[in-house]
Amino acid sequence: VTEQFFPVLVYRTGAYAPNGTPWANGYVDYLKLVNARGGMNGVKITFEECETGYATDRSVECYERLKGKGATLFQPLSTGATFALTEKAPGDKIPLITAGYGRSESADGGVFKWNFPLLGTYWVAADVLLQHIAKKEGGWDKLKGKKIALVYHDSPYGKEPIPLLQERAKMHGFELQLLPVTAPGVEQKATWLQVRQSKPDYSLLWGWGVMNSTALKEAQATGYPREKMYGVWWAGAEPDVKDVGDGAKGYSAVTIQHGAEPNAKVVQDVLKELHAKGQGTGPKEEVGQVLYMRGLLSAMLGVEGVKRAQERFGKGKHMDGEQVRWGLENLALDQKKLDALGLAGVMRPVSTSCVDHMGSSWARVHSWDGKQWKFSSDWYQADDSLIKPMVRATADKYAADKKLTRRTPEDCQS
Amino acid sequence: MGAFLEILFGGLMTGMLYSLIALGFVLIYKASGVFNFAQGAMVLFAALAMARFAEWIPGLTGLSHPVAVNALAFGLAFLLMIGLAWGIERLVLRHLVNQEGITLLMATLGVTYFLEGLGQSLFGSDIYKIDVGMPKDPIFLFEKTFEGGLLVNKEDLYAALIAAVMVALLALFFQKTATGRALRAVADDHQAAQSIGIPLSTIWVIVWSVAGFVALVAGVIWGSKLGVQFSLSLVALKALPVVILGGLTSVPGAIIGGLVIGVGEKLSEVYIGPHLGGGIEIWFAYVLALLFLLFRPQGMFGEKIIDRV
Amino acid sequence: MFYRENGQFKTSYRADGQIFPIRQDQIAMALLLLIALVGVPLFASEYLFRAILIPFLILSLAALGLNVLVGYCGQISLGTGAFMAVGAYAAYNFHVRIEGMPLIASLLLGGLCSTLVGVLFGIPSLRIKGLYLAVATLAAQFFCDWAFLRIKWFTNDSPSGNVSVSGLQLLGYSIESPVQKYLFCLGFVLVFALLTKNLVRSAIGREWMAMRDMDVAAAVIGIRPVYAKLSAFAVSSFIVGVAGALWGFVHLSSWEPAAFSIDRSFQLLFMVIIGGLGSVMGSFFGAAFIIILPIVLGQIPHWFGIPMQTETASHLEFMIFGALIVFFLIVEPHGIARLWSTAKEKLRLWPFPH
Amino acid sequence: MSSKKIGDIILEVKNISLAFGGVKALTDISFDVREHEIRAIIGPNGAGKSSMLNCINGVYQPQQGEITLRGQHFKHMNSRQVAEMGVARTFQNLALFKGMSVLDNIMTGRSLHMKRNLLWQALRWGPAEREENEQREKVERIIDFLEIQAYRKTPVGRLSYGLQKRVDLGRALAMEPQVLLLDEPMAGMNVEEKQDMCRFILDVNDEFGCTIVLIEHDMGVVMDISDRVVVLDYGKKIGDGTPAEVRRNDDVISAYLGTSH
Amino acid sequence: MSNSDILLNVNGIEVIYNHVILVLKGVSLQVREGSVVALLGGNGAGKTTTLRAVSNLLAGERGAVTKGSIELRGERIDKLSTADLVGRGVIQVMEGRHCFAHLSIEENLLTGAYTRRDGKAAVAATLEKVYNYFPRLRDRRATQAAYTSGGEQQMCAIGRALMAKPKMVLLDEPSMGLAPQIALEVFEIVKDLNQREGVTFLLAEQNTHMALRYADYGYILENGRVVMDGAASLLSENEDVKEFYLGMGGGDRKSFKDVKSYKRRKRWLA
Ligand SMILES: Nc1ncnc2c1ncn2[C@@H]1O[C@H](COP(=O)(O)OP(=O)(O)OP(=O)(O)O)[C@@H](O)[C@H]1O
Ligand SMILES: Nc1ncnc2c1ncn2[C@@H]1O[C@H](COP(=O)(O)OP(=O)(O)OP(=O)(O)O)[C@@H](O)[C@H]1O
Ligand SMILES: [Mg+2]
Ligand SMILES: [Mg+2]
Repeated sequence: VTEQFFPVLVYRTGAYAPNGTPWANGYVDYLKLVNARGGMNGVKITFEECETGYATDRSVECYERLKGKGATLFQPLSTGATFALTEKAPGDKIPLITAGYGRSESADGGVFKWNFPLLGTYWVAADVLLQHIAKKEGGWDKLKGKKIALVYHDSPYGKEPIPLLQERAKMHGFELQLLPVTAPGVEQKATWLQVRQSKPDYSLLWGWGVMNSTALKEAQATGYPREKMYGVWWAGAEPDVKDVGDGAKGYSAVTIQHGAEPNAKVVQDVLKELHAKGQGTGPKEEVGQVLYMRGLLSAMLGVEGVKRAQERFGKGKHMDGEQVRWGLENLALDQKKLDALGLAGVMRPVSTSCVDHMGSSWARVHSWDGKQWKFSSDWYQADDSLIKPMVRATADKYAADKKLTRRTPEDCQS
Repeated sequence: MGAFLEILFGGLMTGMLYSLIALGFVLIYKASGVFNFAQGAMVLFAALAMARFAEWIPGLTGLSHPVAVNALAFGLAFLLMIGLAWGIERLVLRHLVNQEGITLLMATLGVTYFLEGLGQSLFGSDIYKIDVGMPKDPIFLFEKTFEGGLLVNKEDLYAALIAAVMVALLALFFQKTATGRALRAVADDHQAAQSIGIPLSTIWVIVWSVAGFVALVAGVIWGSKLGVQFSLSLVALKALPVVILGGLTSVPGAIIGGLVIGVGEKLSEVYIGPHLGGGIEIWFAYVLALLFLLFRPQGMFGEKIIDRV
Repeated sequence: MFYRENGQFKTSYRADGQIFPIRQDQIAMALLLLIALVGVPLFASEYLFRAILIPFLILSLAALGLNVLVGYCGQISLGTGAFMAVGAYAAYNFHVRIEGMPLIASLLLGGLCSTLVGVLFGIPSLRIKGLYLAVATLAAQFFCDWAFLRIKWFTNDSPSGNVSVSGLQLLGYSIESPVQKYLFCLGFVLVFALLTKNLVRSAIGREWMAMRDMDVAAAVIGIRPVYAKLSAFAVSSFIVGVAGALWGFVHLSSWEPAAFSIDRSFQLLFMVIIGGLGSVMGSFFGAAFIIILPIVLGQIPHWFGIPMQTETASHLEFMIFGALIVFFLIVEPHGIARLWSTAKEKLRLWPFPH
Repeated sequence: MSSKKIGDIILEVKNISLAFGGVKALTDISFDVREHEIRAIIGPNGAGKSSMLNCINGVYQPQQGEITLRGQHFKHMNSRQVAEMGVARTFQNLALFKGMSVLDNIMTGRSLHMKRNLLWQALRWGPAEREENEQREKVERIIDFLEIQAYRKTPVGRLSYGLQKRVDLGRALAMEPQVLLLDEPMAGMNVEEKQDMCRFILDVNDEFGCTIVLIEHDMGVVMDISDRVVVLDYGKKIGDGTPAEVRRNDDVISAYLGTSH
Repeated sequence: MSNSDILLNVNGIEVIYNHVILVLKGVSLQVREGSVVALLGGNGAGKTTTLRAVSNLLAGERGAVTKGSIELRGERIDKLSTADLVGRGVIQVMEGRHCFAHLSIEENLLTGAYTRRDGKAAVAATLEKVYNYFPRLRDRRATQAAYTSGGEQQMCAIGRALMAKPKMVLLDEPSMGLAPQIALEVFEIVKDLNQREGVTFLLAEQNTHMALRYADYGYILENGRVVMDGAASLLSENEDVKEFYLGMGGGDRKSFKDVKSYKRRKRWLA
């Protein structure tokens, strides 16, 4: 049997374990599910986990080790590791999928040939959140004179949305208040006292791990209404609100398309075909939760990339890194395919191209009702006319720094 | 004015919580000359134990009254911490008598790793909840005087109170009791203490148990604030400037240091932070401590560092 | 039997002052060098280079630098990560802002900037001692972390604080492949190890150790505390800074301040203590222990085909790692280097026990 | 004894007072030391003898008084200046560099004489190496002199107390001092070892022309080898003169010597 | 010597430091209940090591007893902790003072009574006794030990051990750094305690004159071996001892001024 190796970089221990674990479980379950159904056109998936502890250097070590075992795509699940691997991937000819994280400008496939921030970047997240707020207020023009605070993880991750928010602030005349929180974010009293003092109309939460729940608790403790708080999709999952309980009621976060999806077909399949047979990863209750779904979808994207490549280079064959890249670059997950994958209602179609490595910029907002996450908005699409030029400008700067040239149309065919 | 008072008060409360963790450091340092880097891990370990025991007890014993469950969980967690103290003495400290401070410090780092691994594998690495019924919502005082009232957090208030009581008790213990004196002797010179018949083993088990108790209390308080998960062990980093500002050997120093650092970092973040781009509180606390040390190298109440020929 | 210095008489102080006075040691060292310079490049795999050897070399260099400060001069520092960061970001700025700046010059200038910062943060050491100083150096750590995130100029206006370099060249040769990178780092490590060894066995090294062991007595025999301490800070942070620059340029290529976080500082302190304070060799032992051990521990279940969950494996790894640290300290509180020399002493007496 | 030429005053202590909080360690002490002389300081425990040396040495700053060293007046000196002026000392409570070998310990004594800068030392080549070897030679002579060749490379922490005292002396000698301050160099030695030590001291005194200030509790030694003796008690000077004079002094007898001598 | 009254019996012990440095090469000695035994020998002979071996303080120095046995009243004590030994009445005064630097003199003395269970009043009485032995300590009672003079620290260390009301004291160089009358005083205390309270002493001493004057029995240690032993009175008559330990070769005491430069140390063993 032909096999294709999937490396799995995870963090199941350490400060970010509560968030990393469900993602990893979803990811692995999906790979198992594909295998249980006969693999990718007959190609069996083998996989190996490597614990990174969310540390960049351990991620690099994992990358090198698993690369040696024949990895043809990586999903680092950490912004720091993404930055480091972005430099290594081109040399190794291995694509990186960073679904919902990583550098926003890497959506520009003309410069970032090997990066795939599929489904959305932080600029998409920020834009959708502002759209949602504007809609609540009754239009963009109502934002004028308003004040929006960004409480963010003081790291490249947390700073990613700032350029877009600043751009929007200029356009619509609202005031942006930046409140960095030193990682890991266990102490935020000063931040929230500042919020209480400046009384922003909304505050955006760009945190990860313990920072999220701490922010919610401090908001409660300083009486800031959770209804006015909006998180990024890494601040909108069960671990972030679980131990806050009622205190988080009313809090909302943008989703990267999917939310908690207990009823999705794929979730039922996982339960039926894996967990019922005792082959599932992690606890049953977790299947279908937000981060679990994120992991599952991330795995799905990788698998679909390989399958797409097989369509061109030969079904039932092992694909190398270069071929997988082509597959990811030519993803065409239309509604029919999604339905077949059991993802009806979970996500919208995705199609990528040589220049667009993101493939989709749709998102929704969901809110915590004290017990579970529920969608509270319709679909939004990020404003391409705003984001595209920013992506291009930033990518060009990167290319200039690195003395890279944009990919030519011929290169796009490869 | 109202805002300033709020921040001041918030700083004091946070400071009290720092003191609680700092206290663990001081205790062990004072009694054995070991700078115990495992304090953070002990806080995590204790909190994990408490949270998980509280979760398991209803299922195992049928007990359901929250007070009873919490009390039992607390008791069990304390027993566990005593066991831990005993184990550390047996397996680590006993073999490192009379070694230099830095070696001992390193050993506690080894213990840190061990505890982090053990804690997570026994109790899991998810996020858990400690609910000892601390109120989460704020109260507002002097609503007449200040616009919007003066926000005070009840949870913090209780926590600070508990911390203050603990600290006071321990300070008393160290002050004049014979055991307190013996502990200080051990810190000065392991060998000499041995030579006059102070049983290091016993002393260390006692001290580490007390430190375990302090860690447990800190773990419960911080855990009910933050949720119990790995990051709890990083709270210890916030306590380090407190320890050196107050003086490594001083129990009251841990309180005063905590209050100063708490207030200092909150005020700086709110009033200076915005001009520098924010996020300055962590280094500000350390710089504050550093500047203070330039004037008093042993911290506020620390014992004078003796160098004499 | 084989390891004796009998019959090897030193006829001059010069001969006695060699780094390896015993012939067997000289031969062993020569062999080791030969392996490192020729054998390894021929046979090592890419994984070995990129994931183990290069990080090992660079962190040994950093540990060496830290050892000068902690091991030789007795000033405990928890700000090493910061000095590495200064070296890395400074070198980055020289590299991107000055057209045609040679790579080595950027790296060394990065080291020099780190020296300046090191000396600045070393000034408190004239008053503050021991653990108090250790914690005070955290001020440097957190301040630098913050500064590199906040002050855009340092990161050449990269909004996220992340910077990257590529296309490294040395005298027209590009340094891209793992072997090239390895040899490049090895070159730095060898040169710096030699220079450091020379320093620590010269007058200045003795002054550092004197300050460490008994500062009042040192002053009485005419050693200036200011000079001794600050020079240790300078030399140490220079080496650490260069190591930081290498870490950024050669190992990561792209980094954010978190690459030089407090965890790095602790890691390096581990290395020097486990390896052996006040021993050049110890820095290497320590780095090897701290870098390789966790990787090996993580791999053991795989090797033996024991099915184990990642989670369990890494918890076990933590526990074993912690236990081993304690174990080594109990066996020899002065680190692996001392263990090594005790073993050699025993070997000399062999086959007699004493 | 007659071969020795006692010269002019080299060190003069005038009206020194030193107090720690309420404790008066020294009150208005004055005495002088002549070149080539062996000057002993004696007195009961806690009389202030070591404190006196610490003042001369710049370790303590006396509140009052003045010290004149080779014609230069000082109110406050730092240890480095004192060392540069050729004053070396040993310590009562061993103050060796524990982590270093015997050889290195004694080599530190030469640091004032080593001039090559840091870069040269890092390269350890040419002049730097030559300098190192020259100094090494001098140190080896001291090691021979003190008969501690066998321990050359042993870390001093491993030596017995008495040997450590010898290394301490060696380190001071390595400074090639003009004035050597010895704080109980013979404590913890038996008679034979004391004889050796006396021999070292006398040799240094004779051959190197070193002036010696000696604190010692063994009256036999003090009476035999010193030229003049200062007696302190409770921080005050109660006697000063040749051994014979001091031995007859009533105050000294009651405060220190007791009747047995 | 009848076996019954042997308090301490050291039987052919070897001690190794750091796994490689062999220091004691088979030392045997006996101390009878109620006697004062002197342990003599030059620098580095192994006196301190012997005492450490008895009181089990070697571990902290990375040393270990590898051969032989040590018995206290017939009971093997190799495995007991120092604290256990103090519980059995054996206490050591360490060489180099080792006072608790941050504690005041009085606190230092009081920690000495840590093991006592006979009440505050009794401890206070002993404290008074120690202050009477060493009036100088009374003056300094409130000073932190680190800031007292060398001799004061020595008194403090001795006094601290006496506070435990020991049955046997291992004294390591008690007279070091003490002014002559105080040193004499210390030996008088030894005699006093020995005669009136029956306390047994094993003392390592460099001041051979005094040691032999006050001791009943003596052992001479060279290079880690016992090279001579005998009743104190006999030892002090021995010619070799006279020459090497009492500085009275050929009868008279020699002046330190006349030590000859060629004089070399003679050893019994190489
Ligand atoms: N740094 C200090 N702080 C406080 N008191 C001190 C200090 N140094 C010395 N003293 C006090 O000064 C007095 C004299 O001490 P010093 O060490 O000079 O005595 P000494 O004559 O050398 O005695 P010994 O013969 O016992 O060594 C002592 O009582 C001591 O307590
Ligand atoms: N911790 C140690 N490590 C290694 N060697 C040691 C250690 N302590 C002592 N020694 C060695 O053991 C030998 C005996 O030392 P010991 O201290 O017992 O001598 P001593 O008879 O007490 O001498 P002194 O009269 O000088 O105190 C010495 O050669 C010394 O170098
Ligand atoms: Mg003195
Ligand atoms: Mg001794």
